[in-house]
Amino acid sequence: MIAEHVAFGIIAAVMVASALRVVTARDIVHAALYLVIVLAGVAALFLLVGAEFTGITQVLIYIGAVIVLFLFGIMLTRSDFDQDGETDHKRKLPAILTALLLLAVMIGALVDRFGDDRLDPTPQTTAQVSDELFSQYIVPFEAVSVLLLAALIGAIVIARREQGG
Amino acid sequence: MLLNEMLLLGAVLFCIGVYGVLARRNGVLVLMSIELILNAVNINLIAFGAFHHTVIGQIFALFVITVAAAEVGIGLAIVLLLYRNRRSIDLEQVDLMKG
Amino acid sequence: MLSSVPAIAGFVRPDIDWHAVAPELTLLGVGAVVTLVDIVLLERGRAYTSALTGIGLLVALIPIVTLAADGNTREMFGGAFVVDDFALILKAMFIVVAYVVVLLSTNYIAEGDYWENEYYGLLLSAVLGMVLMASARDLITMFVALELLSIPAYLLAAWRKGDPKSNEAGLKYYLMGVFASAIMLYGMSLLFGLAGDTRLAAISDAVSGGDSNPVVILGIIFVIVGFAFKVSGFPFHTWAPDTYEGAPTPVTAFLAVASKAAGFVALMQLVHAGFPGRDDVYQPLLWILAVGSMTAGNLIALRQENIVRLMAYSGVSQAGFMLAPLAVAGDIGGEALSAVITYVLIYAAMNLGVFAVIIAVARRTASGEISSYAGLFKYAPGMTILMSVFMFSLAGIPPLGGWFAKFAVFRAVVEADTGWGYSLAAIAAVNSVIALFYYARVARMMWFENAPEGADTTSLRVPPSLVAALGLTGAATLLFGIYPAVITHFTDGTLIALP
Amino acid sequence: MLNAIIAAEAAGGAVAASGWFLENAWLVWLFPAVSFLAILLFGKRLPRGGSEIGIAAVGASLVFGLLTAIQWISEVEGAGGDSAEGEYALGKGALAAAADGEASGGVSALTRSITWLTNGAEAIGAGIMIDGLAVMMIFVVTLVSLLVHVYSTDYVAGDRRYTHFFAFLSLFTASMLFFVTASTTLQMLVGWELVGVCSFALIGHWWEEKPNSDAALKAFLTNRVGDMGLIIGVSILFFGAGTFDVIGVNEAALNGSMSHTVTLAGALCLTAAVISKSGQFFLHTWLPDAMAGPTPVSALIHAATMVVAGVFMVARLYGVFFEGYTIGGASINLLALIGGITTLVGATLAFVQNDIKRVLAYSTVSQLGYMVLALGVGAWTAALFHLFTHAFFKACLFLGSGSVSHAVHSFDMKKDMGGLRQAMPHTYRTFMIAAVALAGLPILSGFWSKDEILAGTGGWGLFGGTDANGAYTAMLAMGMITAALTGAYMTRVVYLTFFGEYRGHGTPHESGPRITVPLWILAGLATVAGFINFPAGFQLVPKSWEEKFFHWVEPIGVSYFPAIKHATPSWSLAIVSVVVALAGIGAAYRYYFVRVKAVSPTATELPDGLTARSSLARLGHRILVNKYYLDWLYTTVIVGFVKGPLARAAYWTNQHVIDRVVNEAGTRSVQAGNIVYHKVDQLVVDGIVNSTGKISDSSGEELRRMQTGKVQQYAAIMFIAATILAGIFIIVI
Amino acid sequence: MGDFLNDWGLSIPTFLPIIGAAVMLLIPKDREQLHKLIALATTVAVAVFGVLLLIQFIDNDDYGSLNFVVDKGWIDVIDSRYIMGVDGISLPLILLTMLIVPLCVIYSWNHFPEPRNPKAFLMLLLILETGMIGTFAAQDLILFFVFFEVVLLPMYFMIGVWGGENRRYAAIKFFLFTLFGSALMLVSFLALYFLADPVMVGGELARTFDMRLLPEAAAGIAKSSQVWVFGGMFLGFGIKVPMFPFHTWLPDAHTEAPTVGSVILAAVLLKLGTYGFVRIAIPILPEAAAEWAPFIGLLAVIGIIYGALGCLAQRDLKRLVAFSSVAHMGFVMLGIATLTDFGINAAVFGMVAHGLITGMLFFLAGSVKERYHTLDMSRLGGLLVQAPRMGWILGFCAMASLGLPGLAGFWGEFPAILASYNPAEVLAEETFRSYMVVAALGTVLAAGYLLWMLQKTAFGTPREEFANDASIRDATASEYLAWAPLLILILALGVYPQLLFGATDPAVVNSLNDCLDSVASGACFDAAAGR
Repeated sequence: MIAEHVAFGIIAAVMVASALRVVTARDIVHAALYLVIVLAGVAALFLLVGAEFTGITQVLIYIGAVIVLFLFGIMLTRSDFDQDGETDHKRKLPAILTALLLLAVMIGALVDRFGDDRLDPTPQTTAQVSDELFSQYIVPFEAVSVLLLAALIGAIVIARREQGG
Repeated sequence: MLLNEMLLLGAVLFCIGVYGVLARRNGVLVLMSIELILNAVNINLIAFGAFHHTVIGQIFALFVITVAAAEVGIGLAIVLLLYRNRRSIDLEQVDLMKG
Repeated sequence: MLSSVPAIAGFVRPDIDWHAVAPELTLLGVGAVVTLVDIVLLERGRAYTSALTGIGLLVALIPIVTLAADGNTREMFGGAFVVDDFALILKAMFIVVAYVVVLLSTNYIAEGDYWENEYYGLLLSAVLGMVLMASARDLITMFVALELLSIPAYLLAAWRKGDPKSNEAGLKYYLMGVFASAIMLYGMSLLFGLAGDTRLAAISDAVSGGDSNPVVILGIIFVIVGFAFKVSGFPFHTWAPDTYEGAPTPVTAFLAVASKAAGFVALMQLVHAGFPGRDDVYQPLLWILAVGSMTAGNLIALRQENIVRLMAYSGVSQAGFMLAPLAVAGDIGGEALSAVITYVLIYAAMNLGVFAVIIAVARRTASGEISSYAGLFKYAPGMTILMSVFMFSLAGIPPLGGWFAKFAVFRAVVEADTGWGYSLAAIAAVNSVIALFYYARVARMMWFENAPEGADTTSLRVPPSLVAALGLTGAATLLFGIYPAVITHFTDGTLIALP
Repeated sequence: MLNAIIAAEAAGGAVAASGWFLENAWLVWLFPAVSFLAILLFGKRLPRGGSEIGIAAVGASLVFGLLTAIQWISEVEGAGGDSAEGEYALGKGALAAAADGEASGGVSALTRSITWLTNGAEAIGAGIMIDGLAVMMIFVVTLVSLLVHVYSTDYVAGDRRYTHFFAFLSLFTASMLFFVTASTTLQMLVGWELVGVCSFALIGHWWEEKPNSDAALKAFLTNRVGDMGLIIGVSILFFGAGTFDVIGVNEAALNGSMSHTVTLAGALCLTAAVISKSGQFFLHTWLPDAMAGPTPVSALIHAATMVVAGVFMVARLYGVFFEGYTIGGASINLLALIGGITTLVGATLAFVQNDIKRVLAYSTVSQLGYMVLALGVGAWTAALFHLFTHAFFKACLFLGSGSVSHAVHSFDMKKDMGGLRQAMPHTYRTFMIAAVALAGLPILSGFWSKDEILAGTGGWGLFGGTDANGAYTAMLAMGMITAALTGAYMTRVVYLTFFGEYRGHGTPHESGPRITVPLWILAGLATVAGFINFPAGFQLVPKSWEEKFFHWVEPIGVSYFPAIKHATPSWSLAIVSVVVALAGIGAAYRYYFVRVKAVSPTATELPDGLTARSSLARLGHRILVNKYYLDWLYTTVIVGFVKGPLARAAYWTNQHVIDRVVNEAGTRSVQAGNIVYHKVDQLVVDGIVNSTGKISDSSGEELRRMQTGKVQQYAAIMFIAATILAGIFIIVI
Repeated sequence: MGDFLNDWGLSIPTFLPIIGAAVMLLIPKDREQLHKLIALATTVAVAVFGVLLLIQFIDNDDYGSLNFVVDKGWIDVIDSRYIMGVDGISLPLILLTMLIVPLCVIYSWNHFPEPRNPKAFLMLLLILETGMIGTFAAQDLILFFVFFEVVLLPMYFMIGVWGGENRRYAAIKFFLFTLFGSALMLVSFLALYFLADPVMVGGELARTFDMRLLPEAAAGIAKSSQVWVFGGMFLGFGIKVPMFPFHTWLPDAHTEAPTVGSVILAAVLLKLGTYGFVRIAIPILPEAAAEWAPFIGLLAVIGIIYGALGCLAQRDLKRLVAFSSVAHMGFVMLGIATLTDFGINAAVFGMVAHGLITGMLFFLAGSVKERYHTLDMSRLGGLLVQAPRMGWILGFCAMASLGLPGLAGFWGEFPAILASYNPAEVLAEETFRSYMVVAALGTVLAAGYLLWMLQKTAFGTPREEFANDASIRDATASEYLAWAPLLILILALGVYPQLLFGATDPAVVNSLNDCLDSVASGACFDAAAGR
C-alpha cells in the first residue's frame, strides 16, 4: 500500500513538474518532450490502478502517434519569423487566475465528495474491456471509426496543398 | 490508494492545461496544452473506473484517447493551413474577424 | 484457449435491432458510396456527388418513416441507444436540414475555386453524428456523436483553404470546440464517477440525491457548458460570429441550424433523462444562459454590419429563446421538450431560408455587408419578399412560422407558473422587440433604401437548387405559421417525453 | 321607424294637447333642413342661387308654425282655459291652486318621440315637445328668419358665397327649430351645438380676412366653454332624473325625486352654458366680435334667435332652475345676479362703441341680461315676453343698421354716417320705431315686456307690484338704471346715424324694397307685439285681451312646471320706469341734439376741452355761469360721466380684463400645447423611448468589445464563465 | 344563403384579400391597371360580402350573441381553435374595415405615392385587410393574436416604403412599440390559459383559448393574478390604442405614412387595441378591470388633454390630425374605463366614428399634400378659395371631429363623458367625475385646435407661392368616390345613432351581463344601478 502511494507520489510529482514545463517552456521542442513525460506518467498511473489495456494504448497512441504528429507539426510550422516570436502572451495573470480559480473550485468539490474513498486497483483484463466495448458500446465504437476516417480524410484535404492551383 | 489522489492530480493537470491554452500564443503549444487537459480527464475516468471497479472507465478513456488523437490530427492540419497562408501560427495575430 | 473461455463466455453478442439503426446505417452507406465515387471518378464526380448526396439523404428518410409508422419505442444496450418519437422527429429534421444544406452547397461548392469532393462525405459524417446524437442516452455515445458531428464541421469551416478568413474560422471553431469538449468531458468524468455507469438513467439515479453536492453541481454545470458552446449560448458563443463569417456560407447554415440543433438535442436528453432530479441546478443555470443569450445576442446584433455576423448573433439570441423552456423543464416536463423541438424545427426552416437568400444575393453582390442589400426590392423583389418573410419570421411576427416558435416558448415558460418562468417570459418578450430592430433593419435596407450608385441592378438569376431550397424553406416557414398543427402533430409533449 | 313612435303620455293630471299640426311639428325643422341640403346640392344652378329654396322652406315653416300656433291656442282656449282665465283675470293669487300642486286643468305639452338610440338596453328617445313656449319660439324664429332671408337676397346679392350663405341660413333655422321643439335635453344639446356651428360659419362668412375668422373662432370657442357646462349638466340631470326627457327632468326636480344637490349642480352647469350662449357677463365678449358676420346674420342669430337659446333653455328646464336656485326663496340667486350685472354692463358698454352694430350687440347683451334677470326672479312669462318683443325690435334695428351700412359701406357711426334721415326715410322711420321700442316707451312693445320684468322683480313696494316670487329690489334697481342707459345710448345712436350732417363718402340712397319691406314688417311688430300681453287689470282693453301671451305660453297646472307666483302689475312702476327712460333719453338728447349739434353739424362729440374742464375747481364757476344747471347735470354728470369715465373704464375692463382673459385662455392653451409638445412629449416621453434605444445600442457596443477576435480571449471567457458559474452554484446551492 | 353565410360568411371575406394578393403576386409588376382592377374587385367583393353579412345579421336579429360562428380545429396541441364569429360589437368594426379598404383602393387609383409600385402597395393593402377583418372576427385568443400581428408587417412596409422624409424611423418605431405590447399581451394570454379553470370542450375537460368560454373559466383566477394578467393585456392593447404615455409612435407613424396608410391606421388599426379591451380584457377579467379602471381612466383623460395640447403646438396638418387621435382615443378609453354599458357603447361608437372622421381627415391631408406639396399650416391658407369643395369637406370633418352633435363624433364623446359621471358601482364616483370635467374640457380644446387648423388651412387667402398654382384643383372624381361613403356615414350615424347603438348595445349589455353572472362577488358592474 505504501509502495503504491510512494509510486504515485513520485509519478505525480514528475507529471506536474513536466506539465508545468510543457506550458512554460520557451522552446517548442522542449515542450513536446516534456509532454512525452507527462503522457508516460499518465500511462504509468493507468497501469498502477490496473487499467492495463488503456495504459498500453496510451503509450501507443500518444507517445507513438500523437507526439510524432506534434513533432511534424513543429517542424512544418517553424519559420524564421517564428523563431524570434514570443511563444507566450505578455500578460499571463488572467490565465494564472483562471487556472487557480478553476483549481480551487475543482479541489473544493472533489475533497468535499470523495474525502477518503479508496480505489480498487484490481486489474481489469483486456478481455473484460473488449467484451464491454463490443457489446454495450458497439455503436459508439463504430461511430468512432467513422470519425477517424472522416478526420483522416478531412485532415488530408485541409493540409494538402491546393491541387492544380 | 485514495481516489482523491488521482482526482486531484487530474484537477491539477487540467488546470495546468487551461493555463497553457490561455497563456500560449503558439498554435502547436496550445494543442499540446489541450492534450494535458484531455489526459486529466482520462486520469479521472480511469480512477473512477477503478473506484467503481468497472471497465466502463477504461472504455470511456479509450474513446477519449481515440478522439483526442483525431482532434490533434485535424488540429495540426488546421494549424498547418494557417501557417501556409500566413507564415505564422501566432494565435494572437489571428483576428481578422471580430466585433 | 482455455483462458479465453471465460472471456468468451463473458461476451454476450449484443442484440442489435437493425431496423432501429437503419437510418444510421443508410447514412453510413451513402457516405461510403459518395466517398467511393469520389475515389473512382475523381474530377468527373463533380457533377454527381451533390445529387448523390441529396438522394442518399432522402433515402435515409425512408427507415425513419418506417420506424415512425411502426411506432414502438426501441431500446438497445440497456437504454443507451433509444429510438423513440423524440429521436425520430429530430433525426428526420437533421436529414432534411442536411438536404437543404446540400441544395445550398451545390452551386456554391461547384462554382467556387475550392472544390473538394470530400465536402459531401464530411457533411454526411457530421449528419451521421447528429442522427446518432438523437438516439444517444449514454455519455459515451453522446460524446462520440458530438465529436463525430464536430470534427467534420471544424474541417468544413476551414474549407476555403485559400481564404484566411476561412482558416481563421476553422481554427477558432476548432479550438473553442476542443476546449468546450474538454470541459464537458471533465464534467462527464465526474458524472461517471458518481454513477459508475455512463447511461443517463443511471446518472439520473446517482445525482438525484437532493443534497447540495458540489461534485454533482460541478459535473452538471460542466456538461451543460460543453453543450452550451455547441448551441452558442452566451457567454460561450464567442466563436460563432467569427466562424459564421469566415466559413463557407452553406457550412455556416449547417452550423447555425444542424449543429446548434444537435446541441439542443443533447441538452434535452441531459436535462430530461440525465438530471431530472436536479432541476435546482440546471434550471437556474439554463435561466442565466437563456437570459444572457437572448439579451447579449440581441444587443450585439444591433451593432452588426455584416449579414452573416448578424445572423450569428441572432442565432445566439434565438438560442436563448430555445434554452428558455429548458430553464423551466423541471416544472413542466415534456412540454419543455415540445417547445424546444417546435422551436428548433421552425428555426431550422427560417434560418436556412435566410442563408439561402444570403447565398443567392452574394452571388451578385459578393459582399456580406448589410448595406449591400440596399435597394434589393428594386431588382430582386422575390428574393426581397422571401428574405423579409424569413427575417420577420425570426422576429416572431405572425403569421410567419417564427411566431409559433416564440409562442411555444412563451407557453412553456408561462405554464411553469413560477417567478422564474414569468420573469423569463417578460424578458423574452422585451427581447423579441429588440430583436425586431435588427431584423427590420435588413428589411429596411432591402425595401426602403435605394441601390448604391453604379450597382448592377439587372434582375437576379438564381440557380435551380437554390430556388428549390428557397421554396422549401419559404413554404415551410409560412405553413408552420399558418397551420402550426403540422409541427405540433410531431412535437406533442405527451408523445416525445423522455423518461 | 314609424312604428317606433312612442305615444306621448299626458303629464300630470293635465289635458294632453293633440292636433295634426302639433303632432307633426317636426316638419317645421325638416323643411329648412331639407332646404339646406337642396341648396348645397342644387343652389348654384338655380337662377337665384338657392335663395328661393330657402325662402320657400322657411315660408312653409312659418305657415306651418302659424297653423301649429293656432291649433295650440285653440287647445288652450278649449281645454279648461275658461276656468283658468277667470281666475287669472282677478289678477292676484291666480295660481294658488297650482301652487298647491293641484293640476287644475292646464294643457300639458304634446310630445312625440322615436327611439333615437338604445344604450344599456334603454331606449333614449328623440322627438318633439310642443307647447306654448315651443309654438312661440317657432313663430319668432320662422318669422324673423323669413324676413332675414328676404332681406338678404338684396343685402348679400352678388356675394361670391351667396348660395352658401342661404344654405347656412336654412341650416341655422332648422337647427334652431330643432332646438326649440326638442323633447329631450339630449336633443337640446344637439340643437344647441348646431346653432353654434351655424353661427360660426356665418360669422366667418367672409373668412378671407383674418379678423372675421378670428371672431368666428372666438365665438365658437367661447360657446364651447359653455357647452362643457351643458354637457356636464345634461349628464348630471340624466343620472339624477334617469331620463333625458325634458318633462321627466323637470318633474324629477320638482317632485324631489332628484336631490336638491344634484338639481343645483345641474342648474349651475347649465347656467355656464347660458352664460356663454346668451352672452352673459363674463363670457359676453364674443358677441360684439361676432358682428364681423353679415348684418342679416347678426339680426337673426345674434339678436333674435340663437342668443336667446340660453334663455329658452332656462325656461324649458325651469323646474330644474327653480328648484336648484330656490327661486322664490327671495334670496338673490346666481341667475338673477348674472342677469342684473349683464344688463348693466351691456348698457354701459354700448355707450362707447362707434360701430353701430357693436352698439346694438352690447344692447343685445344688455337685453339678454334683462331676460335672464327676469327668469332669475321668477318672472317666467315676462322673460319670454321680452324675448318675444325683443326679437322684433332688435332684428329691426340690426336690419336697419344693415340698410344704413348698405348705403354708406361702413358701420362706423362717427366717420361715415350722420344725417341719413332724409336720404333713407324708411330706414330712419323703422329704426326710430324700433329704437323707441327698445328704450321702452309706451305704447311700443318694449314697454310692455320691460315693465313686466320690472314688476316681476317684486322689488317695487309702492302701489302694488308685489306678490311676486320675492322682493328683488337690487334687481329692480339694476333694471331701472339700465332703462335709463338704454334710452341714452339709443339716442346717441340715432343722433350719430340719422341726424347732424353726413360725414361719409358718396351719396347714400335708400335701400330697395326687399330690405325696407322686412324693416317695416318688423317695425310694425315692434309696435304692436306688446299688445298681446296687456297686464292683468289693465282696464283700458277688454278683459279677454289681457294676458293672452301669458295664457298661451306659460304652462299652468302641469307637473313639469313649477308653481310660480305672478306679480301684480303696477301703474306707478310703469310710470316711473317710463320717466327714467325718458330721463336717459333726455340727457342724451341734450348732449347730442343740442350741445354737440351746436358745435358743428358734423361733430360727434363735444370738444375734449369741455369735458376735460369739468373739474371740481371750476364747479362753482360753472354753476354760476352756466344757467343750464340741469343741462350740466345731464350732460356732464350723467352722460359725461357714464359715457366718459365710467363707460370707458368699463370698456377698458371689458377689453383688457375680460376679453383678455378669454383671449389669453386661447393663447395660453397654445403655449401650454407648445410646452407639452416640445418639452414633455418630444423631450421626455419620446426621449425616454429613444434613449432606451440608444442605451440598448450602446450596451450592444460595449458587449461587442468583448468580441476581440482573439481566440484565446474567447477561451478565457469560456473557462472563466464556466468556473464562476460552477463556483457560484456550488456556494449558493 | 343563410346556411352558406353561417358556414363561410366570415372565412371567405377574411381570406379573400389574401387570395387576391396571391393572384397579384403572380402577375408581372408592370401591368398596373390589372393590379388595380384585381385589388378593387377583391375589396369590393369583400365589401359585398359585408353587405350580405349585414343583411343576414339584421335578419337573424340577434345582435347580442355571436353570429356566423365557425369552430374548427386549428392547433389542437395548445387547444387553440379556429373560431370566428361576429356580434354587435365587432360587426360595425368589420363593416368599417370592409368599407375603408375599397375606398383606399379607389383613392389611390391615380395617386400612388412615390415610389409607386401599385402591385406591392395594393398587395400590402389586401394583406392588411385580411388581418384587420380576422382580428375583429376571431373568437380564439391565439387566432386573435395572429391576426392582430398580421397587420404589423404590411403597415410597416407601407410606412417604410411609401412614407415621407422620416419614414424609416417612423416605421420601425411603429413596429417596435406594437410588438412590445403584443409580446407581453401574448404572455398574458398564456397565463390566462393556464390559470383559468379547464372547461368542457367537446365533451372533455380542457384548457381553452376560446373567448366565449374564458369569462366563465377565468372567474376562478385569484384577483392578484388577474391584475397581473390584465396588466399584460393593458400594455398590448394600450400601446395599440395608443394611450398616453405609449402614444409617441402614433404621430410619427401617421405623419410619415402615405395617405392610405394613415387612413387605415386611423380608421381601423387603432381600433384593434380598444376592441381588445372591450372584447377580451374586460369581459374575461372583470375584477382586474375594476382595479385598473381608475388608472386607465386617468391615462385616458391625460391623453385627451395631452393630445389636444399636442395638437395646439403643431405646424404640420397631418401631425395635428395624428395627435387628435390620441385625444379621441382618450375618449374611447374613458368610456371603456367606466365599465358601464353606456361607456362601452360610447367607446364602440367612438371607434367607428373616429375611424370615419379621422380617416376622412387623413384623406384630406393627403389630398392637400398632393396639391400643395406641404402640410405646413403656416404656409397653407385659402383652401376654400382654391378648392372650395375640399375646403368645405375639411370644415365638415373638423366639425365632426370636434364632436359636433348631429355628426358621428358626438356619439362617441358625449356618452363617454356621460358615463363617467356615473361609473360602475365598484369604481369611485368622485374620481370619474373629476375625469368627466377634464374630458369635457378636452372638448373645448378639441374645438380650439380643429378650428384653428381650419382657420389656418381653409380660411384666408392663398399664399403667394400657391396663389397661381394651376395644379391646385378641387376634389377629383376618385376622391369624391372615396370620400362620399364616409361623409354620408358620418352624417347618417350622427343623425340617427341608433343605426349603430342598436347593434352594439345588446352585445355590450350581454357581455357585461355575462361577467355579472360569472362574478358573484359584485365586482362586476351595473350601469343601471345609478339610475
